[in-house]
Amino acid sequence: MKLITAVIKPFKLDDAKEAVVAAGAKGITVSEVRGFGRQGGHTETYRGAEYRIDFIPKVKLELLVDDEAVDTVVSALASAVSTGKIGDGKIWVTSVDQVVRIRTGERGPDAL
Amino acid sequence: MKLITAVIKPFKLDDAKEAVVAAGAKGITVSEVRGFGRQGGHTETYRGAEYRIDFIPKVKLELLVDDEAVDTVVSALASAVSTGKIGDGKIWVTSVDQVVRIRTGERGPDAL
Amino acid sequence: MKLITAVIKPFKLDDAKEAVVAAGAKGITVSEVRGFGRQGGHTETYRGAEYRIDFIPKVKLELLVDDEAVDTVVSALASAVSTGKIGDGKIWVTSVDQVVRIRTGERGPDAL
Amino acid sequence: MDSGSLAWVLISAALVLFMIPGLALFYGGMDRSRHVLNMLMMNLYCALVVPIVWVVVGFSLASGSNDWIGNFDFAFLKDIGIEDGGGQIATIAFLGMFAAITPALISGAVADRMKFSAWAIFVPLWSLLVYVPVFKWVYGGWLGDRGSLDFAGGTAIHVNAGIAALAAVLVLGKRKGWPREAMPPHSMPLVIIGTGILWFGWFGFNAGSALAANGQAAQAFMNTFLAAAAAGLAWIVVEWLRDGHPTTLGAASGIVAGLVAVTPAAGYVSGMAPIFIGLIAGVVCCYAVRIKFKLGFDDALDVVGVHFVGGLVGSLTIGFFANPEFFAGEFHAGIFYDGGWGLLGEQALANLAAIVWSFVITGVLMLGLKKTIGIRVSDQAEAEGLDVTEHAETAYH
Amino acid sequence: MDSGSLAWVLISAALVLFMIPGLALFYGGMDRSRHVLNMLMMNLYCALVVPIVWVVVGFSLASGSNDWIGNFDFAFLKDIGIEDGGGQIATIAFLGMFAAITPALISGAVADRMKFSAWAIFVPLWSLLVYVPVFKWVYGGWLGDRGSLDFAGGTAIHVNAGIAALAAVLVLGKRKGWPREAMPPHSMPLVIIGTGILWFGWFGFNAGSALAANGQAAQAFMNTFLAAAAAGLAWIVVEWLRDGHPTTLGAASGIVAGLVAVTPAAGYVSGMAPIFIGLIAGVVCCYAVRIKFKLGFDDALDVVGVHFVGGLVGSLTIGFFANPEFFAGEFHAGIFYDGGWGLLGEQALANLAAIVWSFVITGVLMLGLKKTIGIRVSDQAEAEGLDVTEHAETAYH
Amino acid sequence: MDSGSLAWVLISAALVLFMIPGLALFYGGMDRSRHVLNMLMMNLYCALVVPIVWVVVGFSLASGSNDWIGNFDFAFLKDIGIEDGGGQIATIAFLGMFAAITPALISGAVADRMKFSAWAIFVPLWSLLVYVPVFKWVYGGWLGDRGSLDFAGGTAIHVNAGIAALAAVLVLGKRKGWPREAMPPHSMPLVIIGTGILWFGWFGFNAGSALAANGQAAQAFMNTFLAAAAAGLAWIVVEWLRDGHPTTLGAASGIVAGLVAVTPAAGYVSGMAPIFIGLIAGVVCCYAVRIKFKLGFDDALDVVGVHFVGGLVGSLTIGFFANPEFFAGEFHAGIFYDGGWGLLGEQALANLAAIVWSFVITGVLMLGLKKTIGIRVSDQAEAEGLDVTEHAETAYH
Ligand SMILES: Nc1ncnc2c1ncn2[C@@H]1O[C@H](COP(=O)(O)OP(=O)(O)O)[C@@H](O)[C@H]1O
Ligand SMILES: Nc1ncnc2c1ncn2[C@@H]1O[C@H](COP(=O)(O)OP(=O)(O)O)[C@@H](O)[C@H]1O
Ligand SMILES: Nc1ncnc2c1ncn2[C@@H]1O[C@H](COP(=O)(O)OP(=O)(O)O)[C@@H](O)[C@H]1O
Repeated sequence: MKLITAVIKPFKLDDAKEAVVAAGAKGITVSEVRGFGRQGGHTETYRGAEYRIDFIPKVKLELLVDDEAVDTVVSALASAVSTGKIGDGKIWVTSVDQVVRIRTGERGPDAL
Repeated sequence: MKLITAVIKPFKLDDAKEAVVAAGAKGITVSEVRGFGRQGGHTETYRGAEYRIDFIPKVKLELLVDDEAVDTVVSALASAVSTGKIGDGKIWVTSVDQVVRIRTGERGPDAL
Repeated sequence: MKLITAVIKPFKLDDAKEAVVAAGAKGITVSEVRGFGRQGGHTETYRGAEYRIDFIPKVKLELLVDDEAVDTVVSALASAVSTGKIGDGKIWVTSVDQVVRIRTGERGPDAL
Repeated sequence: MDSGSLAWVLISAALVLFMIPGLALFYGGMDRSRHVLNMLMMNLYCALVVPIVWVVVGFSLASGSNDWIGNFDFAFLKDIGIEDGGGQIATIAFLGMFAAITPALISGAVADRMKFSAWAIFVPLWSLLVYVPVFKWVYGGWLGDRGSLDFAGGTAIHVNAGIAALAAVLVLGKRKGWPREAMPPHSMPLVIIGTGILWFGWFGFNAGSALAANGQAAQAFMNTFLAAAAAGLAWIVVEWLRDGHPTTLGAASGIVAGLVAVTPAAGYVSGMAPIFIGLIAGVVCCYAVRIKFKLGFDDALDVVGVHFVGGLVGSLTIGFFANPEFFAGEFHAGIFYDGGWGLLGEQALANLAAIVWSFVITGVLMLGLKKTIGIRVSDQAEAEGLDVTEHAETAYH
Repeated sequence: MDSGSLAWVLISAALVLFMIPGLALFYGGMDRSRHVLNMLMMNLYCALVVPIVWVVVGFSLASGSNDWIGNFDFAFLKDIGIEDGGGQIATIAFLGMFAAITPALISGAVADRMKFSAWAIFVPLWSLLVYVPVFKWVYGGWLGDRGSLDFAGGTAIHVNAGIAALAAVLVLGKRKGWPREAMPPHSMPLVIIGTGILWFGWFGFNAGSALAANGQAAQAFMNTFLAAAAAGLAWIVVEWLRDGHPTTLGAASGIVAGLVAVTPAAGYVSGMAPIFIGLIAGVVCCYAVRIKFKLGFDDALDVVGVHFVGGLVGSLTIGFFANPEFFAGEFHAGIFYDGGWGLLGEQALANLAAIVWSFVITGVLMLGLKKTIGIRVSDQAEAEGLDVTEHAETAYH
Repeated sequence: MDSGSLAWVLISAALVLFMIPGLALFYGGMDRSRHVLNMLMMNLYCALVVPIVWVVVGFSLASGSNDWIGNFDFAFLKDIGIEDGGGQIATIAFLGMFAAITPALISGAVADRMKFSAWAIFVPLWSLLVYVPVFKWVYGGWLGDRGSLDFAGGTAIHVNAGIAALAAVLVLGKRKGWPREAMPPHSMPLVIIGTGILWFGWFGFNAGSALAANGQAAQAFMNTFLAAAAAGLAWIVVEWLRDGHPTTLGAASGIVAGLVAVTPAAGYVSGMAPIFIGLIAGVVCCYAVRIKFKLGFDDALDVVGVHFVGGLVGSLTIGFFANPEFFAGEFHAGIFYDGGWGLLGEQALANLAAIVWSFVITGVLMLGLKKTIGIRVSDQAEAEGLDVTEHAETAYH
């Protein structure tokens, strides 16, 4: 099993959800994050003092998927959230040793 | 070393903490997340317009543990937070290459 | 490719960012988390009722880096955020199978 | 009513109305974030339904020469005009605000677990069956006639709502997880916004109760100022000595406790008396809010500890501090002004009567609702939050 | 003006000023968190620029004996002193608050996509070209002279700003993603803070419009109290029956709808009339806020559904409920008081005139701005949030 | 005092009290979230302790015929009754609010690092040693007698507290990380809630200082309205031109700067003068808040830049704009009204005297506290947040 993590632009969350569900994902865990990267941040000014804000709001998605589903889900996700503009974000995939569904105690792919 | 990640119902956080500490875990990192899965969401209504909210509040736990502690901790955690109702959440385990305790610079299992 | 995750004290975020950028990191994803560990928490009192708060505010950094950059970044990060006081936090490293830059579709090290 | 007094009564009435969202925010900030809208709604609802009930029949039943209850002569505000320059209409509006905020006080006790449908029925019934009679007894009924004093509603409002809160939670039961689970305020700044509005509005509540811009109003104003300050100070000093830290919630709670305590006394005491009343209320209420843990009733936001106990403290201290000479007033003097124990006895009796009636009728009302439509949400709804389950909303997005 | 009336007008004026941040918070809470400061700024800005415009030339143009527009006699407050005891100065300040809050109402419609530079120009121009003439026609111009009634600004303020909001959004276009994307309020507690301030302040708005502490002020006060309560109640009952849940935003919206509706009527109706006006406004506006989805115009925070429709409801119901006998007033009676259909006709005409003028001039103004400096931020700015792009700030850190 | 004036003074006093939580929220919103409760507490605490100090001895020391300091004749409000209809009691309460809010202003400067225990001692001592004497000199003492003008506390309150803030932070030292680290406001909506309350309350502060509902009150009201608007406008225009964006915090800061500046002038200027005063204050303060970066003193929330500088601007502009003819008043005319340079000289002297006394005594007081109980929390507490370490609370859960 694999864990797909994606950091995307916040307003793309709905599109992302629809795309991964269509691609067969059964669940998603989402967190509010802030990202620093090529996109650069912005400047805020309070009483004339400028503050550089390097971290901009992003949303992080975590999806546990079957090994064979990884490519489909990653592609579906990537194309759903891409705007072609800098700051679209990253997707990365890591290996998962074990998954447990708490409610039932099921383990492995059945637990997804 | 392994990283145990669990997504659970928010009101189970205290129970989870007690269970994993009893099972020998030395630390936990917690984040507020929102989850989408079989549980389904709810509908909100603002001035007569219905919005479907698919993501419901969950809490994510991350625990770094020794290889041998994984099973004990996962089982303890799973049984502590299970309510038997849909939406109880998932636990997953991934492998960790290296751990560093920042304060001391210790590495490996000592750093947990 | 590797994913470096670090849980640090919130007020060390700026130092951390500067250190890892200097060490060659191209991006960071940050989340607000709460941590439980040796540091212990604090007690809050509301209308005479004491509540034990075990989880204290921390910041979590995630950095995708090239295999060869791991050690430099980890060391730079560790020394930048260390105060020598309990609660400085952890850094851990996991292996990443694949990385995709959403904007371009690039994969692998080029996507970092 | 001359134009200056009318201006004062009108602005005072607006101030009391403002206290309702103030109270909602005070309570809402102390609540947890998944229940806060339900708390706000319980309060707002009182401001929606009670005014209608008040002008349709409540005011009429609270008036009249009978000792126990009024009649229907003024139902639908019949025959009430503005030939008098507006004084009567202004007074009825002012009193309508009082009627609206009183049941709102109770919401803090039943927080986080009561069905909104049950609350929706409870509020107008409670207004008519509990608030109106007690109000009538105290102002122009048998209790007032005997000589008991209640300037702006210590007995009629705070003791009344406070004991009703106790009856209500005894029927309703505890929140899941209480007292084991920590349930800290989700937004202290909201609590302070509420506290600020309450203190501000309370000047209208108390000094407006003179129903004129006169010396009594001015003194009631000064008393309101000083008692709140003294009680807030007392509360944080107790905390500092006892728990090690003075807290913001303590300061806010002390201010409210002082305001509650000075309410019945505001137009009858003078000089340093409000400071003593405030100090006593601050200390006593700071301890009283812990009784619920001992006795095991889940008064979520301390309506009993602050309003019942604070109201009682204020009402009884009148028995000591009432000073008719200062006001050139026709009321009984307190013990410290050579009035003897009589007034204190009347104060005790008045509160006792209010307590018994309010506790019994509220209990019966809650039991009736429990047997019929039910008063408590499901455990699942309580866990998920009443905002979503009762109102299909979430406070923060 | 005697001292009691002056006190009342001054505090009323302060209350109306307070409504501007109240409105800002009401709107800002409903907004999404990345645009909230822009919303607050659009409102605050009205309170910064309009007062200056008002005393420099606005008041003067809104006064005078001409039927259509005033002159420059009082520009820069020339010759206006305090020999009258301050009444005139107080009245000009009071009216200046009205002038300031009226364009602020429009901000809720154009939320989240309008360039602040365009808004900065729009507001003073709209005040002079739309608000001042309509105000003049209604108060001391051809519409008022014909006998139409508008106590505190139903036509001159709410219908006027409401229809201007419609014109503005038709030119401006929809927010990206509307109506597909959910755009729930980011902070309901802020909405309730705003609602509380609005209700509180509206007592000054309506009852202060008597420009004296007298019987009419008292009755206007009572009407403001009752109509808001009734409308809030009606709105949540409709929601409960129709959608399954009474909502906090519904209660707040109903209160505001009732306040809007009673505004033109406050000094002309009595008895249970405000309750009926409130009930009608609550039901009608609760349905009216959904029209935008049918017709496809993006009135972000329902300025049309609440202010235009609510104002119209209130203004037309005067045709039924106006009761000169009660006030010993010189105005036409409504249908229910044997006044016949004449008043209703005048009310319809007055609103029609205001609607046509406001819609056309606002539309032309927005089109002019669109052709010149542009009125809309870039799509990127809209996605990133106007707080950062227009104001270099973020609401929460 | 007639009933209309009494109504006006009472509501004005309530408005000034309301400014204390308003100020707390204004400051608290600008603060970082881990220190916000400490900020709220520092402000609330002033409202708890100063009223007591004021009636026990403060008012008495601030009264009397001596040129420098009063006596103990009115300690414990001895012999102060309501035979006069309440005017005296109302005035003492009104002035008590002023006494309470003045030290609260200082809290914004010492934010995020001062021990609460030190603050708890500092406030009552500062009230007695700094506020009371300066107040006495200005109102019924040597400075006022010489002819300097200060309608509602420009010198006695804003300049006084502003320079004390400077002395305090010089002793206290900088916050860790300042100015390197960004310390943006944690909640701008809180700042705007505070700003709204402050503007609203300031009408009582300034127009209430006429101590009557009369023409001077009305003009002070109008001036308060216009100066705040003009200063807010000026501030955002400067920002727009200089920094590229008009900001919400800029609008709020400008409003407050305008209110501060018009405070001493409110009852002495007329016509377009408040607009000029506001414009000057807006521009000057917008630049003044940056001085701290140049000079390196950590005045966290710009008490010096807004209150000291704004107060000074307002106080000195009186020397130009004072218009006794308009008010039929007995005071000196300003330069623009052919009064010559005399008044300006008196204004300068009065402020100089206040500045020297306040700076020196505040500095000595802070040094004394530093040497004894200590004034600064540990670095660790500063990092963790004063809410938890000083008050065992957290603002948001
Ligand atoms: N090396 C990295 N490690 C972790 N997160 C990254 C990394 N690079 C980028 N990110 C995340 O992806 C977001 C977008 O990256 P950015 O470099 O701005 O644009 P793009 O994805 O178009 O190259 C960042 O805000 C950050 O959250
Ligand atoms: N495939 C998945 N990947 C990531 N997170 C998941 C996945 N499936 C479920 N989750 C998380 O677990 C939570 C509970 O899952 P859900 O399917 O609702 O119920 P259950 O755990 O009882 O099967 C979700 O809200 C989500 O946060
Ligand atoms: N075993 C662990 N698993 C996950 N997170 C941990 C673990 N141990 C510590 N942490 C995180 O690191 C933070 C600091 O750890 P702590 O034990 O308090 O101090 P130190 O890092 O100095 O040993 C904790 O607050 C928690 O967020």
